[in-house]
Amino acid sequence: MHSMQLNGRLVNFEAGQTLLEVARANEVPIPTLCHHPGLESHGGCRLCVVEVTRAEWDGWWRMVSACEFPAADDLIVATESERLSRTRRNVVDLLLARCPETPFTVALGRDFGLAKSSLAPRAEPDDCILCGLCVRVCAAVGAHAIAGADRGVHKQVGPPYAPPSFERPPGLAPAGDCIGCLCCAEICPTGHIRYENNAQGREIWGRSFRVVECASCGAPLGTPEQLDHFAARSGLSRDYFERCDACSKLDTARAFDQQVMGEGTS
Amino acid sequence: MSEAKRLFVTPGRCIGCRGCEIACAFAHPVRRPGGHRPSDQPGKSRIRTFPMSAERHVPVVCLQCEEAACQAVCPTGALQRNEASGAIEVLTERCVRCMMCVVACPFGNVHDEPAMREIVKCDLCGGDPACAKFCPTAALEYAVRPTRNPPPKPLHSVAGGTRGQMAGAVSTTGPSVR
Amino acid sequence: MNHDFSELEGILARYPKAPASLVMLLQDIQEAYNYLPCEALQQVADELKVPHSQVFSVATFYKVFSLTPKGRTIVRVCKGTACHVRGAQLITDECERLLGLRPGETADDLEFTLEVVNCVGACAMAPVVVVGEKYHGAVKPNRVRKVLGVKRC
Amino acid sequence: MLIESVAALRARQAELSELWAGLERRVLVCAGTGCVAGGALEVHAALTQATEESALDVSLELSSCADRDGPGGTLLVESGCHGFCELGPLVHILPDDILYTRVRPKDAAAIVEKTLGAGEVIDRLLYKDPVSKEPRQGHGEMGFYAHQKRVVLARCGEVSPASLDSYLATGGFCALATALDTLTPEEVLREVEQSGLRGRGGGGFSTGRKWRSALRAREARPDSRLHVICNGDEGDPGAFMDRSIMEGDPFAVLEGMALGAFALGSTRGYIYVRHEYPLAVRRLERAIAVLRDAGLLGERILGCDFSFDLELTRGGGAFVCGESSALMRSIEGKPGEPRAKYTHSTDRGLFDEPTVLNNVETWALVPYIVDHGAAHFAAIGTERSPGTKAFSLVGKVNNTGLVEVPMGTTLRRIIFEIGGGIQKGRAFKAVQTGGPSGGCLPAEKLDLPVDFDTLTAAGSMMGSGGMIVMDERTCMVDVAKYFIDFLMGESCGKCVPCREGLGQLSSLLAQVTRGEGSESLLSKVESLAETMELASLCALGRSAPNPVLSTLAYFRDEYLQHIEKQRCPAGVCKALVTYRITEACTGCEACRKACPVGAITGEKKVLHVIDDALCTRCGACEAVCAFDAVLVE
Repeated sequence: MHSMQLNGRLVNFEAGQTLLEVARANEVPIPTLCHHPGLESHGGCRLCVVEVTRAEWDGWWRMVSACEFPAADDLIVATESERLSRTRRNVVDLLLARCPETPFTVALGRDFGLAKSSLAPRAEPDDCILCGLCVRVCAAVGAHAIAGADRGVHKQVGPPYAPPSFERPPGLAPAGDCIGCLCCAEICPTGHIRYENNAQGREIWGRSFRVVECASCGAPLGTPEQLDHFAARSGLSRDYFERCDACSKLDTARAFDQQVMGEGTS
Repeated sequence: MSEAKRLFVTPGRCIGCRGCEIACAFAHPVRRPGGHRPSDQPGKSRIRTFPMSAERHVPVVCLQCEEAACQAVCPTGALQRNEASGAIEVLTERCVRCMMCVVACPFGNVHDEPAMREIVKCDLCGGDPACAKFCPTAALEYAVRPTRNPPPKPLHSVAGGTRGQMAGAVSTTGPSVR
Repeated sequence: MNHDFSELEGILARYPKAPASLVMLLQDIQEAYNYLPCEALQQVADELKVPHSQVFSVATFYKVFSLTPKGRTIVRVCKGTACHVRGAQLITDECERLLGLRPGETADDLEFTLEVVNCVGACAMAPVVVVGEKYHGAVKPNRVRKVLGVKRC
Repeated sequence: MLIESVAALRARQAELSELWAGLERRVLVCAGTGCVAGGALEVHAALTQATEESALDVSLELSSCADRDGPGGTLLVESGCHGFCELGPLVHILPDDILYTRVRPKDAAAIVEKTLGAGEVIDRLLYKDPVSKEPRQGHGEMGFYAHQKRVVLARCGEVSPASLDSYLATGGFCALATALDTLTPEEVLREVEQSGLRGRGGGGFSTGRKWRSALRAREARPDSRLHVICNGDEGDPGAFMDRSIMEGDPFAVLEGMALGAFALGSTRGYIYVRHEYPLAVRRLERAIAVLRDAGLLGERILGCDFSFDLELTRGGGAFVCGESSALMRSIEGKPGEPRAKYTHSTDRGLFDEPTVLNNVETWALVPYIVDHGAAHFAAIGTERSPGTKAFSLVGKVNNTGLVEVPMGTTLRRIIFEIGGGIQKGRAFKAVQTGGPSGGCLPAEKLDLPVDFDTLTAAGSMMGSGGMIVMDERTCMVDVAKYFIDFLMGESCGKCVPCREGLGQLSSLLAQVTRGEGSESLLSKVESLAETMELASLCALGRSAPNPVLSTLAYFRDEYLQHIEKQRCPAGVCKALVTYRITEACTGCEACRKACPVGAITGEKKVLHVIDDALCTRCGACEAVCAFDAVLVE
């Protein structure tokens, strides 16, 4: 068993855990924004910064992102300090200046004692805080339909070959690799990714999708692209995905019944 | 492993009272998105009994397959087996609701719960399944081995053979007889 | 935009069909076509088996790439530190004024593209303007017209 | 030509060294980027033609000198950068040590006839001392060269970078030969460790330690490969040492990498060069091809049990790719976004395998160290920063160019003795070192010895070696804003403090340059700078506030003058200056003709007037005025 110091307390951890995981396991809160336990760590928001040092570092310390820093034996970690509060508040201040009207950042600002940003608001704000959750979830699902484009202050997220960077050639479908699973929109903390989802179909990233219905009960299942992708990814036959979970359950019941009946007669 | 408890289903004993469904729903109350405390409102039942005729009823609940399709397709590792109870549980904080597990389960035992924005499935109530407790006829039994005669067939062996055309395609599934 | 993509095959053949070839391939395509045609990007993505989104990401991340055609003559004003302290801003302003272009813009007739670039490594001759392939050192505002070879507009 | 064994290599080296020593004269036309821009290739062509028309015994290649009956003759070649770029194109004639500056093709005939033919020196082509205006014949008489110690630049400007023969004749590949037939990999590694060599790319991390940890990581993962990478993405604006080395002595870089690969058991190398250096790319590609043909790269080098090959990758124009994890991403075909270096790239670098990344100058020093021994190298420079360091000395100094000095040389010596002082006799104000990650040091720091630790302690850093000199006409607020704007364009945009913080710093500094704001604005700047330094993901963001913090520390008064008095003391910030013509005007009309917007009126021999409403503050009038009559205030 490994152990390290967390806010002056000796805690155990398992090899491969990050500081954030160790802190959460010990009910020490650390604020996060771009972190999702199911996705690869990104380290972009810097809200989860903590201070680490070691006895042999002779007073030297560094600020690291807890979501990425690997826990290590004899590490001394502090999750709260005046410096950390100031740093986190400045990070939130910067995000609030980026998205001054977005309810999510406004609420975040309030949590950190900021009624409004002390900095100049972005000239043409949108709701994107560039946390990268959408890109990572899309990659995890295996669609790789969206990614970051451009860089620095101009960085944005979206499907390829999309305006405003340049004119998409006519005839080229928007968001070609998107499967319409809506995971990106679901995970987006600020609601920046707009979509429509109803019985008639789905719309996201400027692209419209049909919705496949359950072959027996008509319940909406997902887009054909989504089901194709699931079939390819799981190696299962595509037919398999034509029924909803409720109808599959009924099928299972029927199959059991016949099995039991069959045994009864034999 | 031979001494681990499992959920046995004996359709022949089911009388279709649907007590299991109610027990399940109350054992898994609704958690509002973002809310940490469960509400009083019953949630979606993960077990369902289907009437096949006036006399015959079949309860269907997750088999906790040994090589589970739902777990295999999950892109974020959100489905993990609880080694203590043997149940495959949804680690909600890791889940991105991509629905792959819902469609991948050949038996229809993984569900989306839009009200809770969560994926739900049978978790054996952490090792003390409410459905079995409330079953008046022992059609559902949580035990090391079935307790009554005639000994019912474990569900697992039944499942393997029935939806064979599907199970065959699911190389990762194939529930096996223990 | 219609394009002759016959050259593309040859370029694709230069490198192994692996994701690591991506940046090099795009460099060569940029050189051949003076920009990265969308059709070429798609073909590269398919050939290298790299997601289209990643190809687009790379194509927009690196400044050497352009998704729109560049001018026949690219005017690059160096904004290295040495050039800056020796008045590169004045030179940039003058280029903007004479060409009627902001940095990064291309003239409608595709004659010129004006770029302000990071250090070209010719710091000793600062300030430097590179017109096409030709380096001009110690440029003064009143010499910009001559360096660019444009008439009064 | 394939060299099949170490013995064959040594024989060839001996043969070529003899030829080299027997040369009567060498004429070196500088073909660095600076001189080529000035027309050096035309000068070389003209000299070639002129020698062909003369009766002189001139060869264009070292090997062709062997065809004659006896040794001797003159070798005329294009060489790498001589360093004194400002006065290019340069032609250096050895062993006479005659340096001709600003040579034009039309001068070729005279050089061949008078100097090569009759041994006369052509005075008008010589360098004139900026103070005494006396002509100086060659390096020996010039402060610029006399105070330097050239180790890594030793061959730059001395040999043809295209010629493997010249490299071999001047001791090239001796180190690799020694390594292959007498040393073990461990001995090579120990030599590098003991030399105390620290990375020349900026961080100053111990090269030996880096190599050792990569080797350990590889041993811990026997199935992994170890990669060696040369970082030639010299992105610091105002720095061109690495460009000059890659262009002037490409074989040394490649030999250094081969030695590193030998020490580390690597078979695969990558050299990442920014695409803005087309000449460096061409010369390295050529050098790689030549070495493959010679059997010095590829399978079983020199017939030994050592295989190593490398490939050249062109960077795509992203400063952040100088950061090692971003550079590796770029080689992998991804956007150059850094990742947190909580796991070192020596453990998990390129393709997630152990990787050693050093910059051009570091690799190029390795053959020297193996050749001369660790002790020899460690004796140069200071105890904690051994060796020499190449700098690009630019900005408002008289002698700008590439210089190399032992570590520990003072800034004053570099700027005033080698650099010849400040242009136009103006006052020194600051020197900027370390590029956008470094800082500006004021006059009172001029006596600091230049080494890794001293510069860092003073609030700047060594960086890769850019040294930009500023005078009283440089505005420090403007310089700080310049660096912030530079970095704003180069930030990858992944983390919040860097991406958003740079944008905010830029707009705050813009306010200062317009004379807006108050002291509270400066404390906001400092608070943001602290957050960026502490919380940014990579070194780019963490060091980004340095130029602001160092100018605030040493030149705070200049910031306050902008804010409180709406005054730019250096006369740079356009919103705060006006141009006026004083009584000293003679009415020569030079400024009127120079003004690009027609804002100056005045008859011949009558005092001219600037219309402030039209004036764009471009400075053209001041630049052309011979009477110092244009006042900026």
